[in-house]
Amino acid sequence: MPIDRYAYINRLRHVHPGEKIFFAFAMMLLSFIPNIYINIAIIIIIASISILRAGIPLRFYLKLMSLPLTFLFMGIITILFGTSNKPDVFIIYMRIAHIYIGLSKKGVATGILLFSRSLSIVSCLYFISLTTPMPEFMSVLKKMKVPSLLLDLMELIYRFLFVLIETAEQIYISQDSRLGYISFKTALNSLAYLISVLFIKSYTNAEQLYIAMESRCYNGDIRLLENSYKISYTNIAFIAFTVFTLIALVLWTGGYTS
Amino acid sequence: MKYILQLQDVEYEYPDGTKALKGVSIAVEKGKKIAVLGANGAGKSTLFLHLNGILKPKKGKLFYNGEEVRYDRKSLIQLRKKVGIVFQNPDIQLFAASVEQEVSFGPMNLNLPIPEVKQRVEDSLKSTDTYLLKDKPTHFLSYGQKKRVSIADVLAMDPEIIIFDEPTAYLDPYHIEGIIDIFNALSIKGKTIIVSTHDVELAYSWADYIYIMKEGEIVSSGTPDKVFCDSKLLQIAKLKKPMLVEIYSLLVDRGIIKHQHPPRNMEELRKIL
Amino acid sequence: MKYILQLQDVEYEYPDGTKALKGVSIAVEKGKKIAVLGANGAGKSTLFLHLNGILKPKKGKLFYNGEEVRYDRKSLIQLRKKVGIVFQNPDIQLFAASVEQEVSFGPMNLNLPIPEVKQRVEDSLKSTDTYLLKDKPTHFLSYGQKKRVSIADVLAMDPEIIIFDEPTAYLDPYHIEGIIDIFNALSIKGKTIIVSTHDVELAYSWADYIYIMKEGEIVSSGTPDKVFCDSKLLQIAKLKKPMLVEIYSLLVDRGIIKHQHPPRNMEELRKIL
Amino acid sequence: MKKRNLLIMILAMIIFPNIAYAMHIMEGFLPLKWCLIWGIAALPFVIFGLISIKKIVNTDPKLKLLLAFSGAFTFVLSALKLPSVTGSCSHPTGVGLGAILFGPTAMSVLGLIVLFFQALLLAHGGITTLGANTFSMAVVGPITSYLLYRGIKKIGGPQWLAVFLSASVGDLMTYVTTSFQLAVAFPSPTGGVIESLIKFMGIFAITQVPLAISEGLLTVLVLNLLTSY
Repeated sequence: MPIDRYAYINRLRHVHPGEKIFFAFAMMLLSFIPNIYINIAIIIIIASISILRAGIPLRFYLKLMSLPLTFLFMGIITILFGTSNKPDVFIIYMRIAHIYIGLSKKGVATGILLFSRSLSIVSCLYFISLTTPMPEFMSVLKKMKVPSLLLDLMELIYRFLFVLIETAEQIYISQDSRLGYISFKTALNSLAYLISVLFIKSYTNAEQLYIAMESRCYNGDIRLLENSYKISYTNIAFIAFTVFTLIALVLWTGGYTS
Repeated sequence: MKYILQLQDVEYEYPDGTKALKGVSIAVEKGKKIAVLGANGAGKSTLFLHLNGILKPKKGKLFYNGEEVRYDRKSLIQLRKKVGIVFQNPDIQLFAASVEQEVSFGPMNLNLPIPEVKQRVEDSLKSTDTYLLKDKPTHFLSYGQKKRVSIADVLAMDPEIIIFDEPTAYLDPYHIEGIIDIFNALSIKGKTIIVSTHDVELAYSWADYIYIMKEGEIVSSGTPDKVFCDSKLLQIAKLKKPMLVEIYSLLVDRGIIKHQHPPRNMEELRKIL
Repeated sequence: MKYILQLQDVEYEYPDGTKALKGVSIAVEKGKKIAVLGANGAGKSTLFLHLNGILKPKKGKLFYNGEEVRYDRKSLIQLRKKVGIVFQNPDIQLFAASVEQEVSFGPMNLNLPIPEVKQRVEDSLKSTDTYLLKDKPTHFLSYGQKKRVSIADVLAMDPEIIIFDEPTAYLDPYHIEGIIDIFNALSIKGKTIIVSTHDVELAYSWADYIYIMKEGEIVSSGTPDKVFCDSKLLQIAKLKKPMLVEIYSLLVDRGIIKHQHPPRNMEELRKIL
Repeated sequence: MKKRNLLIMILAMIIFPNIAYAMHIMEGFLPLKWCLIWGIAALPFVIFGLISIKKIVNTDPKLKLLLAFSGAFTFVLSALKLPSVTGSCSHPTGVGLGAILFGPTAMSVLGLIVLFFQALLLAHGGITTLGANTFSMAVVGPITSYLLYRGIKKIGGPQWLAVFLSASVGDLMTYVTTSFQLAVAFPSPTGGVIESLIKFMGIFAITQVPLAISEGLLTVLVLNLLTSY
């Protein structure tokens, strides 16, 4: 999983995870202000920090940004078009029997705003996932008093999914080399085998791991060393400055515009 | 000379950008016993996945019987019929509930008529000495039995070339001998066998031709006695000298025997002593 | 004589009724290097799970430092502090996301103060040569690295006895040497080490004392030169004679050297030749 | 006619590879109000799930590892390539299989975690839409699947039918829920929520109906195999 890799090798890796997450969430919240300028500003700010400061390759970043585009286009197309019995709500329309179908004026307004907001919040999500390794995200959640059972499960699932992905890959390769995926029928059959083996493997792995943990005096609670980070006042000042500038931008461009 | 399988200057990069193969060329003669040696992570498995088209080289070419493989659906199916891989961990290769079902997976995918499938399953179970396990559930088998069934899996597809990825890993000496017997029987039938291993003793005593890999490159190749005399090379590739070669050189040094050919196995040593 | 760990006539049956251990007795002296040899499925892993109380014998007793283990919560924790097991497959032992956290699990369970935990984690990472991997996520490591981290896992609990289940499986000669170096360093510190393996060469050259298992029983035990001279026994247990012993007997047979002690390694052979 | 076919093919090629995870509402798509509403709607189910998991975990700490592996299993399941009857590839949701194997209570918690990881590691779904996605994929879907499975078994229906319907209808309900979530957030300015719902259901039906059929078939096969081991 390339996103996970970048989380560990990017240049902002050693910045306090709380600062990174707070920054991203502040930007997410600001993105909800229905103002296209603030969204564009946030997309640019986050992209430049991710690419220039964190060192995420431009090509990969663009590829990532293009991932949700299909959903976005399908969703927005659905919103743009509508039906009505009066033609004046439309920019362009056609008439079928008594109903007009067309591109609605309000739909276009919502669509543009939605497009910029989605991309702006998506960049905030990518900022977290590209710069903050998952265990550090979880340590922040721990400080925020997320129930420890939930966190334990998250921690374990995070590790196990790599083990299972590797197993699934190996099974897939071995089936593929015995021509298990040459037709729809064989593919469905092979995949069913793969999934059932994976399920049984998950079960036996859990049993064996429990034995291994028991030998290290496991008693039901998982307690591990935590990394400690220093808070950087420069970063906090930067976050505050960005937030105020963006709010000023909203006020200056006049609040609700699209 | 005509080669049955050939890789030409193959380069491969994993999606994360690490170079796994850096211009590898090999040429395999029909019916030979080939060993590919190298430390963990030298690229042996990646190399093997190229030989039946599971991975497509970023650069370079693959030839089967002198014909370039084109990587379309049809030619891939043809290739995989001819080149079978027995994977390292039988626990991952075996997935069906019973041994018979398991071995029938390949031939069934080939869409062969049922009687032919049955015949093939029977033959390959017999030749791996697992026929009596036919109706057993796979997860009841011992590790050594699983290993043999995983070989039957591939034999049932009747390939020309059979590739074994670390076939002796984690097996006890008794089961290792059983596996080598299977190799030899296949070899007599004219099959080409390619084995990856870090067991230098095995490679030395068994193979006709050896490739040594290191960090995605082939750093040496040749007959066993040639390859294993180069101490420096072995050290670079993180391998050991076979004990027989070491003892042989010691005996030559001490003047106990005369320099001729290093013995391939205990029998040969017995003869020259 | 005082033994640090002792099993007396231990019998064990799996829930499905198969007898895994049939009256096994072993007695381990402090500071020794012990190898337990046997074919796949001989019962080595089941034996090990008895040594730190994960499995409770159906019959028979376990003694630590001469005291019988009572299998209540408190004495089990005491026992597991003293007897650590490094499991065969590191992927099943490692569960935490980062190396440092992974190794801290044991000491944290012992309720040690944080600075002490940190110290122990650091020490055990250093002594397994994985200190530089400290901040790496577990899923980035190579197999050999995972293996070493799984050893650090157990060292961090500072046990008296460390048990290794098939520590060399799937590793290349270079990594095997690294693991043996770790064994030796621990041995020098006075730790008792118990290793299961089917690698007769390793057992022969490394161990002080050897147990040979077959189908849930200990069929032989003794010093390496004693155990490995009994060809019949080795055959029954599906094991091989170490090559050095074979060559030594050949040399004695041919009158090239006089019978004394079979050499444990190439160095010793060099000396007697 | 030919031109139109080509157009559909191109459209399909653009849409299918990424639409695989279609039923995750993307990050940022919902207005803040609806993010909160769906988050609050999903919360009681997650809390109930956590409480009941906590009870069983306290009786046996091994169950925690078993649950975690089940969660990882669900994640990996959703990353596999599922061949679809239309010839394109998609991903199974695992909603039906998970509900039958682990029960809907565990699935509400595991589903939440899996969706969280999908958002952060695979960039599918999002954090602001986590509540909405949890509600449709970890609450409505599994509960539907589970009730259908139990119901059909109870009235004596055959196992394969119970599994097939439970998995495919579970999938369909997820997609209907998502369409509903989108429709109430974006009512058509001209035709209201109902028109919006029809539009969203219509456009996502292209991918979701074949997917539901494939997943139903696959789940039948998997459960057959699991019972034969």
